[in-house]
Amino acid sequence: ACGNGTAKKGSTGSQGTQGVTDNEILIGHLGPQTGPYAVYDYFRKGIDSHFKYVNENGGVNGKKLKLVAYDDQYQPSRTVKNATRILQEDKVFAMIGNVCTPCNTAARNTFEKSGIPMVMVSSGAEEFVNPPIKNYFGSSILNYRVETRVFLDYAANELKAKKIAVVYQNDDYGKEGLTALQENIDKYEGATLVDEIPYVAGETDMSSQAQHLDQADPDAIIVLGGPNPAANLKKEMYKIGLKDVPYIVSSVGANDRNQFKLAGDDIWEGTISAATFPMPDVSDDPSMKQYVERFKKDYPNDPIDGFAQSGWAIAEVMVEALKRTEQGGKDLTWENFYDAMHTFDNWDGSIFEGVTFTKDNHYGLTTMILTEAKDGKILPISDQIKFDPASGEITYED
Amino acid sequence: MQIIVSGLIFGCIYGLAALGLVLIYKTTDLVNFAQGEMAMVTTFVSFTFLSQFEMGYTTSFLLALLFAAVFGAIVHQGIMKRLQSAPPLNQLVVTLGLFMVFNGLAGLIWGHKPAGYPQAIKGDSIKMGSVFFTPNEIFVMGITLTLMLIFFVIFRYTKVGLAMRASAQDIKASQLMGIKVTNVFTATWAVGAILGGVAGMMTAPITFLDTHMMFDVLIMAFAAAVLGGFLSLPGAVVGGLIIGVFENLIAFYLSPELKLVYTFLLIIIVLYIRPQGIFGGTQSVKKV
Amino acid sequence: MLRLNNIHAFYGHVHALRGVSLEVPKGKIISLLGGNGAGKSSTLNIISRLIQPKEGSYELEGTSMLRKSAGEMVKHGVIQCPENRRVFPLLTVEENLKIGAYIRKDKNIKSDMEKVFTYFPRLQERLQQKAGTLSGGEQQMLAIGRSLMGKPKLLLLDEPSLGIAPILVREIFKIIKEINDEGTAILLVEQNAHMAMEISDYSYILENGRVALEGNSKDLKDNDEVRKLYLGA
Amino acid sequence: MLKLLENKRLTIGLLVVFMLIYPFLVGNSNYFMTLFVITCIYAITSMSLNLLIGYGGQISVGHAGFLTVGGYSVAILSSTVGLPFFLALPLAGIMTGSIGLLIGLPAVRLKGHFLAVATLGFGLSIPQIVLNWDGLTGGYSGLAVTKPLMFGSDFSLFYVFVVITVIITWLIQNIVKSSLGRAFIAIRDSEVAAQAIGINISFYKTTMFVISSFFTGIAGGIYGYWVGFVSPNDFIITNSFLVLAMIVVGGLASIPGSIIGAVLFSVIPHFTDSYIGITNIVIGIAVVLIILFKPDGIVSLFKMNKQKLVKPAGKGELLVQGGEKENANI
Amino acid sequence: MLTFNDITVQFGGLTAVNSLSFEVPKGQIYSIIGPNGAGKTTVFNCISRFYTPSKGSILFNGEDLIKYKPHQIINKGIARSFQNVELFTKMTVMENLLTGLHPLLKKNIFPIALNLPSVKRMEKDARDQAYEVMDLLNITDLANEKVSNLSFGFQKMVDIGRAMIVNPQLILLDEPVAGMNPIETEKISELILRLKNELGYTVLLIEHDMSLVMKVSDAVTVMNFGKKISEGTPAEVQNDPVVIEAYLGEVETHVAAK
Ligand SMILES: Nc1ncnc2c1ncn2[C@@H]1O[C@H](COP(=O)(O)OP(=O)(O)OP(=O)(O)O)[C@@H](O)[C@H]1O
Ligand SMILES: Nc1ncnc2c1ncn2[C@@H]1O[C@H](COP(=O)(O)OP(=O)(O)OP(=O)(O)O)[C@@H](O)[C@H]1O
Ligand SMILES: CC(C)C[C@H](N)C(=O)O
Ligand SMILES: [Mg+2]
Ligand SMILES: [Mg+2]
Repeated sequence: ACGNGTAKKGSTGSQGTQGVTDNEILIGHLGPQTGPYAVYDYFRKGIDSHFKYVNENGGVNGKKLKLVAYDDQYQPSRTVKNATRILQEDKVFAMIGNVCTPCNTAARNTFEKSGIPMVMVSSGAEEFVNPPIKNYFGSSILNYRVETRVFLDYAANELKAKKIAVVYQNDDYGKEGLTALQENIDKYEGATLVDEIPYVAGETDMSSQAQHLDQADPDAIIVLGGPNPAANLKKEMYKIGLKDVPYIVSSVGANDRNQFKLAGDDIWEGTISAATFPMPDVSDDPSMKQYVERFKKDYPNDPIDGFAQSGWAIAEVMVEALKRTEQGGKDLTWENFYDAMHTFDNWDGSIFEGVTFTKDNHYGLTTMILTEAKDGKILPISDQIKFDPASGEITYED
Repeated sequence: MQIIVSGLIFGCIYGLAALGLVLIYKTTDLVNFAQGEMAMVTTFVSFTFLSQFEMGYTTSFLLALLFAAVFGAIVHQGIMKRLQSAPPLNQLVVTLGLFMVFNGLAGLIWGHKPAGYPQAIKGDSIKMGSVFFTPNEIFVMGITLTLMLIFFVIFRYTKVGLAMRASAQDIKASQLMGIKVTNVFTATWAVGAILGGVAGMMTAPITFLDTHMMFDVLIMAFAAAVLGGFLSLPGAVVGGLIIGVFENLIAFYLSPELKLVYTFLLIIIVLYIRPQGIFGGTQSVKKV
Repeated sequence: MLRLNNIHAFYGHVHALRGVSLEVPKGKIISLLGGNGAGKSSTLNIISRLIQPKEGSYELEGTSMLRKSAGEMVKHGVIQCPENRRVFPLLTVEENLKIGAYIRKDKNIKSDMEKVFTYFPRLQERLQQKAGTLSGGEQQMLAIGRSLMGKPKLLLLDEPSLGIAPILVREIFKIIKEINDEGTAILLVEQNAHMAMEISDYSYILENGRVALEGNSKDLKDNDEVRKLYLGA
Repeated sequence: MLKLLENKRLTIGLLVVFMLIYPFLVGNSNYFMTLFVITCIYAITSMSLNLLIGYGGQISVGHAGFLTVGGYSVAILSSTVGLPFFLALPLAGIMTGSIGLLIGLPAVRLKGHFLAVATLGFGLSIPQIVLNWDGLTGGYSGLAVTKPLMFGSDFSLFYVFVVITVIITWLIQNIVKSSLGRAFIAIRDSEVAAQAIGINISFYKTTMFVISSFFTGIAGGIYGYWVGFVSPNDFIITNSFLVLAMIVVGGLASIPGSIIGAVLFSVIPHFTDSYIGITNIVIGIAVVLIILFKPDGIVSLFKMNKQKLVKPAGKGELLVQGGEKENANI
Repeated sequence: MLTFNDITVQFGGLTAVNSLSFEVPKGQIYSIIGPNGAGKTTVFNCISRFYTPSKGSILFNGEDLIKYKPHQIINKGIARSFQNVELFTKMTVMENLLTGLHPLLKKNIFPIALNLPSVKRMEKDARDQAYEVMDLLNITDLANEKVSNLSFGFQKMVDIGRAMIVNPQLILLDEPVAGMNPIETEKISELILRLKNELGYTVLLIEHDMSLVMKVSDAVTVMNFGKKISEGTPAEVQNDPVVIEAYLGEVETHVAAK
């Protein structure tokens, strides 16, 4: 694609570096800032907030971080345009947390060819982490497949559910999870997927999905969807008397206390989900405390829950990576940056429970916890759960 | 059965929004694509009253409608008035422009985080036979039909209504009748905005309150209005109900992914058979 | 009651009226004649405040009207029956007549409608027909009837006999005389110069947006130029 | 400046020169070339839409749908089928054209808002259909487009697309100036009269849709080839609205107008994108203001507005005294 | 050349044309007169196929027109003008006339898109023809005016011109001089006569202006309530008491008689 042009000029391929001066490092971010998916702009706000914080505390070895961000309104066509721009006009050193799976897919060619470090795209899609791509490092949210497998484990083993129904967003976000379910369901004897119910991204009327669930009469429901549909569906179920089936929701759609407001407190109660870190109110993690007070300062009118936390978290990873790159007087080149990334071994210096990268593990977030919505809070209900890309094993600590 | 009922609810929402569109169209011969965004803004305003100033639902509701009226009037006086006799397409595109502006500003002001919005009437769902109703849903249906009837009567039987219809057909001739066309239009915009506001505040509890909550609703409302004949208020509501129910049936029995496609397929087929819409009486045969 | 003085009007770059001055005294019938594009309709539209003059003065009963809106002119009793009918095609005949009385509050609207029906029985037969589907002449009748519904003090008629059957043309001129006798002043734009001059007291002849000639209708009728150019006798 | 632009040849000449040296002006930056190509794509689309709406009076708010169809056509033809560029691109046009034919058929019976809804439905449905027809379209993840080999670099590809755009502009210009164009306008202004003088309304309405969608399809194809990737959300309903705004703001029933509109709205984001969330506001305000103050679109600025006052079109033979005479008879 | 056989047209309950029959001989100027709402324009609308009669047949050169669509009528050689002018308002006078030539022009898209010389030539000839017509109507100086900017009278002229330009065998004129003063009427009537004498058109004319009808018509049919109430030479119908009673009224006869 545009890669052709890119590779030829501008950046000097994988050897290269750009966007670094003695007192500044340019970091790029692409995502929707307006339009129907603008809620994902909180990733940027989180990043921005942490960069401000770092800069005020001396920056990275004296260099200030500058975030360059463009709005793609969740439209791949715009992303591609902005990708070449941010690469060749702004010449940023690295990208962080680009939102939107289809957009990332569209821009992948450009970025991959350029070799610019891509730190934790905001998409849990398999293609960006497995098989590992040289310059793509993990995702800011749980890998959709891994997460879903954990849910399946939980439903089948903990809840002893036999009849499991899944409601999924019919984009690759939902569909990846669905695939994971279909591939693994047989491993649990007696367990079946009684119904697979899709909905269109942005759907506001979940009543027919609720009806299907009512007819399928499952022991547990797994929802692979965003916040609104998840809340909406549970409301609809509640309305038609489907009140106490275990309700398991993808982390994308559940890690936000706002869900209580959307669905209604008693309705959201009991929802199970997964997370890469405990919610602010129940976390004792120092950097989470940092985040809360700092973000309140930078964005007083914005809620602290939701994607902003992940934004902050990946920014922490970015900063750490930059520091590690420069360790021992090495200078900021992309190659050195890659190496630095590979030194992350379940690093818990960030909000994340743990961040891990190796030459052949580019998942990044392989450590998670399960959560449950209890009286207005979202509480951890498990210890660390680890995923091993090499073996594909999921191991529970306890 | 339950499917049909929930279809009816959305149908009412579409119908409610469609009423505003038809009202403005019948009078000013213009499709107001900013209608939905104006409704969204109104709803946010009411939410501010609710959450910031902790007023009661009814007070916030009424204050918001007051705001809507002023809002609509200002938009007409400030902008649309100057386009009164411009070709409809120009006017339409201007409303598209306003759409973008309102939506963008709302985003800057209120952010993009969806918020829960209270229902007009609280209360758990009641079971009637095999179907569940919430009191709020009954309220929504009620208010839709009431508003429809009110405006139907106004248009059909009052002098003002007559003046409104005349203005839409021939501005100059209407002025020659002594009709203060501009004032009529401004009033219409105010009322249209109010209708939109009501639709908005009825929609928010279902779709949640965010800057895009009205986009799909507006599209469907437009479709509903046209399906109904675009000049007929009952048509707008009936159109809305048909679409709402059909959508749900498709979603349930056929494919939730393609419900939009099938819905518009239905609309196109209906229009192919009845190009003037269901309630659209034969447009005047052009006499030559 | 009405006086225009040196009115200039433009349509874009078309200088349509180039200094029109005319006067309509109370209770008189004034006819405004002239060829195609002379500016007759434009003059009426100036008076109805549908177009704004670039220059010149316009007084009604001594007060300038240049600030007034078209709507207000109707309130002042200045009512135009526009060229080319301009009936509301989607409204029924009855609704068209009702809207003619829009500004009126008084009770005898009904009786006035009856009166219109005595003038044009056809309208009564077609009360519920959409005006757009009426025949040309029927629409013309409706347009005239509609303007009468407004109880004009000054009635501006733009080619009322246009597309009307001969026998009815005479009817219409009778009607004009009749309402004039009831005290309504009339400014009559006509192509049927014969009859226009028959019933009018005073006539103006426009050309290229100017008053080329004016005078008592009787005298003008005998003016050879006029005979040759406008009466075709 | 405007005076200068009134000289058609000169303007066109300047434009062509500009296009040719553009890559060098921007130090053949891939981004600025992309910006330019995107502009070309919108220019073609808005010209096609203007042919339909501005000339033919047939409203469409679903043209993004045609762009998508065009894009996917080249994707499928080039990658899946493996056709060469010079076959795939025209074929994409033809495919889209035939879709246009399908839309045109009901359109023949529908007018105004009723047609608007039909086309709106089309524009909304295409992404959904593409999404769910994964087998062919790769669903959400989209499809890659194999770039034409004969021009390895985007640099030469850029020129190919510029040339194509120029040619299409010329073709459309010829069409609207011809008896065909007049037939379109006739239908717009009075269907009754149009029929009376022998214009087959159904036929020409469908023709309009086919022509319009054909060129739009090519534009979509260009997009696919340039970006090398197509996905369902590339062109959605808001893009249709945007193109509509382009032609009205640029100037209805005007080819230069379409281009001006396209350029304006493709370039605005370049300046606003780095400020969070103002792009749409700016575009919206631009739309409103321009239509308010230039109801006939931006082109009306360039129209040689001969403000000289002509005497009203009328013939006076009446001999009136003195100086009046000469203006009296002309 | 044109024969109406027992045509009936109804709108809902109302019978606009009631089993009407008449025959227009080739090369003649044939007028239809009658009170307002008699059904005259409806007759035209049947010929140009906007309305379809519920009964009867319309023969043109022996061929029934009923089976054709409105846009095919012109190719049969029938053109018309409209009672309340139907022009392409955003076009100039010239463009209106050129559009009138539509049936005669090539419409194959490919030569047009490529603007081949043949197309260029065709356009040029078309313009020349348009100018001839404008000369006939002497409105040449309005060639490039938008018709929406023309006064009603001139618009009517353009409307007639657009019908003439294709050289039809039969031309239908619906109240051509409505809104014209006697002088202009004079001009039009001469024009109509030239159409017949020099260009050999057959003319079917609807008009309320007796001076015109009496002057140019070879034959006249009088309609009332959709029925034929009288028929004959101008002189005959003019003195037919039925016609006087229903349509002319006393004074008019004498005015028209001069
Ligand atoms: N809307 C308009 N735009 C531009 N020019 C116009 C417009 N209306 C009228 N004109 C021009 O103004 C002049 C006067 O027109 P007007 O209609 O007043 O003439 P008129 O005397 O009524 O002619 P007629 O007897 O044919 O109706 C004409 O030259 C006409 O071309
Ligand atoms: N589409 C229609 N719907 C209903 N009635 C109609 C329609 N068209 C015409 N009419 C009626 O049919 C009758 C004949 O109309 P037509 O236009 O033929 O009259 P005309 O002879 O042309 O009258 P004029 O001399 O006034 O033009 C009229 O009474 C008219 O109201
Ligand atoms: C967290 C979000 C960015 C997920 C989004 N729905 C996606 O594209 O996968
Ligand atoms: Mg006039
Ligand atoms: Mg008639």
